[in-house]
Amino acid sequence: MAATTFREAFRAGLREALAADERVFLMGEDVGRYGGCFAVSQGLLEEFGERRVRDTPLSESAFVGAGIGAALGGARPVVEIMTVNFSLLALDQILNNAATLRHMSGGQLAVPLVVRIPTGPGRQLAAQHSHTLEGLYAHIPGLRVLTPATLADARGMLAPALADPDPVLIFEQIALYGASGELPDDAGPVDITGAAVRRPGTDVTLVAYGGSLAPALAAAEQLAADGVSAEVVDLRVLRPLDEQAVLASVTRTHRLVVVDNAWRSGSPSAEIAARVAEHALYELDAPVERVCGVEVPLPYPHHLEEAALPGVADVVAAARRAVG
Amino acid sequence: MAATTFREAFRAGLREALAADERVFLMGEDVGRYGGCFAVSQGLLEEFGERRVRDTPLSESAFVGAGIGAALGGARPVVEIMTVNFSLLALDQILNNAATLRHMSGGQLAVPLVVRIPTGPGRQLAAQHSHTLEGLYAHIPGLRVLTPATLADARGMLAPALADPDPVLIFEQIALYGASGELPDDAGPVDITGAAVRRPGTDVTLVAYGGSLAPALAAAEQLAADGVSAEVVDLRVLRPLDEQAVLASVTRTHRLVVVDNAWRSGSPSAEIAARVAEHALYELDAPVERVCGVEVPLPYPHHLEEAALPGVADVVAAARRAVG
Amino acid sequence: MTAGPDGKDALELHVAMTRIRRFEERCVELYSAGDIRGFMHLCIGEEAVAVGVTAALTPDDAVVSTYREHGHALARGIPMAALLAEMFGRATGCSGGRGGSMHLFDAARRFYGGNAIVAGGIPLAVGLALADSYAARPQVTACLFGDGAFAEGELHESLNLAALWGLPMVFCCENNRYAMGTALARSHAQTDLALRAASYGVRSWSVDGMDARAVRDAARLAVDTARAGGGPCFLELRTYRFRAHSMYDADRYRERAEIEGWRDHDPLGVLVAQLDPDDVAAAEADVADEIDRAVEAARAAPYEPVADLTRHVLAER
Amino acid sequence: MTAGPDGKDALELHVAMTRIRRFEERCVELYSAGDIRGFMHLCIGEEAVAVGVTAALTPDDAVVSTYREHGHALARGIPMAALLAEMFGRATGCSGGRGGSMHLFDAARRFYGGNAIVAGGIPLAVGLALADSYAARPQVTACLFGDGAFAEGELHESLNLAALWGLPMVFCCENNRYAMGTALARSHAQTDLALRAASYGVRSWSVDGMDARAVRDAARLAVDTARAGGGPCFLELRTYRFRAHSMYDADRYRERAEIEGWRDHDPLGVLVAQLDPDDVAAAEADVADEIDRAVEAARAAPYEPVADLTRHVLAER
Ligand SMILES: Cc1ncc(C[n+]2csc(CCOP(=O)(O)OP(=O)(O)O)c2C)c(N)n1
Ligand SMILES: Cc1ncc(C[n+]2csc(CCOP(=O)(O)OP(=O)(O)O)c2C)c(N)n1
Ligand SMILES: [Mg+2]
Ligand SMILES: [Mg+2]
Repeated sequence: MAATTFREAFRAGLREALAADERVFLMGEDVGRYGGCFAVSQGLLEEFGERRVRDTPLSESAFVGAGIGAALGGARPVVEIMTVNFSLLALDQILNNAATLRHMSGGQLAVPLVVRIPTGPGRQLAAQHSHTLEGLYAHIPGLRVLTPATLADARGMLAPALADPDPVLIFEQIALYGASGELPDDAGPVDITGAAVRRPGTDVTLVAYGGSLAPALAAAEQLAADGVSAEVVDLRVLRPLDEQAVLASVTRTHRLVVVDNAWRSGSPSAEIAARVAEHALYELDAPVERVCGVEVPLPYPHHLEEAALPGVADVVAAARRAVG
Repeated sequence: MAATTFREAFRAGLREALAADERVFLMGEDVGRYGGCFAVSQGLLEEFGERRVRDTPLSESAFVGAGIGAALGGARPVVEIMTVNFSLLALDQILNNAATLRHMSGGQLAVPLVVRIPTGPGRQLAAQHSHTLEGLYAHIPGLRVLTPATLADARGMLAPALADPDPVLIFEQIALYGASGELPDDAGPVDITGAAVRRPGTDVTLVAYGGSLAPALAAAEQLAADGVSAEVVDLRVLRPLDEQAVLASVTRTHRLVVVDNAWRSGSPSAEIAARVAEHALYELDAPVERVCGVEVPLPYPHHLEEAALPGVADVVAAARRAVG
Repeated sequence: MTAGPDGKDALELHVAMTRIRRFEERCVELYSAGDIRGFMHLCIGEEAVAVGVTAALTPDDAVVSTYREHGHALARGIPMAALLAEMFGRATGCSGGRGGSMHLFDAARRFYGGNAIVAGGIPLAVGLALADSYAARPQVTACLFGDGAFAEGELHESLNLAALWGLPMVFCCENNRYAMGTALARSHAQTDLALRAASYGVRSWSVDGMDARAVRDAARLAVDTARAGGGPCFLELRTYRFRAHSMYDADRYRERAEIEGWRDHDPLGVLVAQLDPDDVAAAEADVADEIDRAVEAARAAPYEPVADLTRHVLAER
Repeated sequence: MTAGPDGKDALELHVAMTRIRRFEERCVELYSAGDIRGFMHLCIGEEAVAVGVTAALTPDDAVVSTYREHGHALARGIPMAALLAEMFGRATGCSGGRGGSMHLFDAARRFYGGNAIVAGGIPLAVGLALADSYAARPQVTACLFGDGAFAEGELHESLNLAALWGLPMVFCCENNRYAMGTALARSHAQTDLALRAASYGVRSWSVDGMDARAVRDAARLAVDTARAGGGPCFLELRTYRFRAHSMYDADRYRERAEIEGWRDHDPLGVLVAQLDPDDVAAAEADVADEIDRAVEAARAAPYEPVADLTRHVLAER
């Protein structure tokens, strides 16, 4: 066990991947000389050289597309889009090429590409730099969409993502990079197919992912103090969604609160609610609750930013309403 | 009353808008000389000249962004993105500028822009040319998202959209352009804030929008023949969503089927299901049913394309399951 | 008749172009009959580009194309039967029937599509070249795209990236002077595309795209340069489509006289005068035969069962 | 001391630059103290660009800027107090507190932001110029962006569109030789940006961006050309940022010697030698006073109430 930050855990995954397979290289804006916008790749250029750690021009569409082509060509690129806010510039490449080539070619082609995308609100970065857009990508067939929210997942999702024959997007929470905790020294690859129960409980299910796991867990803690036993399900994989894990938990607790930093309408929280309304309606003993980002571009001032994002108190209140 | 196609109805709206207000101009790829990819703007160049009907280079990001800037500068641009499939190239401009400038500027700026976007499957246009991505735009605060699915809406949504001080996206169904029906000679502006009940009914609510309205209505017809009274709600506006219309209908019928051409996970159908699970759970007498696009890039062959899209029989079957 | 070593070459080029021309002419009939559906874009008039560019490539090189790619696919060696079956939506098609006319693929021949998003294939080609460069393989990627694509941001980003990293690729711009109904000068402030490409530090040439030998020779120079480590090259291939943009296009934006003028430079006509008429006739007969067989095979080929609808979304585990 | 008509001008330019420099120096302190949060990008070293470009504009002209826009905003006339209040997140800020350092707006002064997506403002500027051209108003739009933005596809699309339509705008590229930690030659195959812009048929000049008068003169020429119907112009303004990219940047990618070398061309230093020291001292005192008052006002200003959170998403009906 060693104290580690998410930043270090992600970096350890990258270093391992670069060391393990010559076909793997890292490319993106400022991943090299600068050390990565959030210092995740710091030291890797020095360790692996310019061939393996490649700074790109500001050309999101071209370098993501180049990652797709390089994957077609036998390489195993890890492309970093500096933040999700800039990823829209590459969305056409991701949707119309990465996610679609296997299908359009009748299964002939594979795009074993990994795209790392820092996401979520930081600290007062304002409207254009605070997006949570994982759900947008989770809508696209042909992709696997991962949202590591624990140190073990930060450390261990890259290797199986690289082993996956299909394009995998890994959304890293910007707000977590500096957070630290204990990670076993032998931490290694983790499953990238299913959700995980992060805290078992019996009275209410809190479903969260990425940036909303922390408030969900904190809320569960507070609720426990008041005698409400909340089960926290971390989705981990937004696509393909592990529906069974959610349904199983709701079948145990009969109450559902979904916590999601994204704007409410059309967010992953909607899909979770819909699955339950389709497949476990009769298990519900209370209306579904959603605690989501307020539908406003994130404002700069601290107090407004805080008010716009799901807070622990909001989750607790929703869970209380659910348990009645 | 005159027999009219959707194409003609949209064109009539455009012609009226150009004639009514000097500040209005139409711009996009091949809207002029070519007459519009789907012949919607045919004749307008000849009638209004090159200043008002502007062919652009293939530069979706630049000409959509230029539309935003022109709106800021006092013009009333109608920008056509040839099809939704190419709109991803302009998504950054739409999300980070059009939808956000009012907010970031503290309410100083307005973007009275209209973007027309043909959408939906055509006839065997395959994976990259058959997208239904309205839901992706409906996720974005700051936009108004319209999905005309009747002749009256095709004719009448543009004028109020142009009068709106905020950016409005109008999604036109490619598959409907050639469809025809009767339109009153004095057809004019319509409401762009609410949903509409297209067929009243008592046993089950079918919620649809854009390309899914036709199968929903056809299904209602079939269901009626078998003694099941289906109410068909046409959302018309995907954002801001007219939640009350959906909840009111479900409160009457106690059963919900959502029909959506988009890929199921994360589609607007999810948001509809979620709203009902949140706000009308106890009204439901059956699990929510969703009839959606199968989660596969649309294949080229006719039989697979048909199988991948919600068909009338699928809707009928879902409604039957709902009424038990 | 031809003398010298170019003789056989000329015939080969002519036969290759004839296959494309006659194939597409038949496609028009098949489209009218409803056997082919969706969007279909013909390259009739532009065959010299397809044939000339692919003639410069080895089997290990890669090709990235557009929705107007029947010619590129045939010239690259995708069997006509597999191509036509694809356009019929049959399981025996070169994309398993999933793609149709705009999405022809052949992994074994390193033919990477078939892309219906204008300019969408260009970054992909940069990546294929990057993979080759990364692995130090002596392979080149040829990327075909239109004059319309030159206006898209991705072209600019890709030219810069390829030049910056000295990647082994050849940008092949099929300048047929129109993007759908929009003439070159109505979408480009500067219509000298080779000049613009050169501004990225990419070696650039403008070539008569109606002359298959000229295209082939220029392509060889470019491909050899790229293969030898000289970085990416750009070819502006000046050509013309004799037909409308697609089967839906009424072609109202061009003067008849302009089209007729270009017909004088028909790439088949340019070569045919130099060939033995008997050779030409024999080739025509072979081609007609090949097409008949392809049509027959496509018609007889099975459709994929609906039960397989969700295949090929993710790898089968 | 200066002789001739340039004397007063030189002082004005110097005072304008001094305001920016001292303001940003104070911002560093305020950032450390936690009064300013989020991302903050300083233009220290680049003041001549801000001052020179805006000096060439009339109040009716428009400005589109980037996240590194304190200097542009001040030079354009946004009151320092409104600017600082914005960075404090207060309701009295020039964007009502919603935007912060990266999103300064002032509709009355036609200052259209403050855009944190690299190159994202460029198409917007094209549109503002289009609106002017459309309405036949004799106004010009100045669009500022960095050398990094030159790599984005939007720059290419925008140059072409503006040139094609002959729009009245000036592309002002602040070439400070770095995009975050990536040096110009490590992101551009061809580093002569004016040459590349010229390939679009846009009149282009490279200018010493450390010399406020040179910038102003070039900007006047460009603005006048654009206003007179000469179409868009491009200015490459060669400058340098003395500080790190943002408050988070450890600045590991540049040599100290390089930075020191550029300090010899400090735009304030360039002018100050030609001015009356008393004028300079008086200006410094005025500026210090203005800054103090702005800080005081910002600190005293109210926050927007949380109840207003969802305002300014759509127009209030
Ligand atoms: C990004 C994008 N925008 C628009 C279209 C619609 N479209 C298809 S082909 C075409 C014209 C392309 O012209 P060009 O690149 O010159 O190729 P050509 O068709 O002449 O071979 C257009 C506008 C598209 N497919 N993709
Ligand atoms: C589209 C996009 N990609 C990446 C970023 C992250 N980023 C912010 S500033 C910057 C460097 C921009 O450099 P340049 O254009 O030269 O402007 P400068 O900062 O030097 O003034 C980067 C990469 C961004 N904001 N937007
Ligand atoms: Mg063309
Ligand atoms: Mg810079």
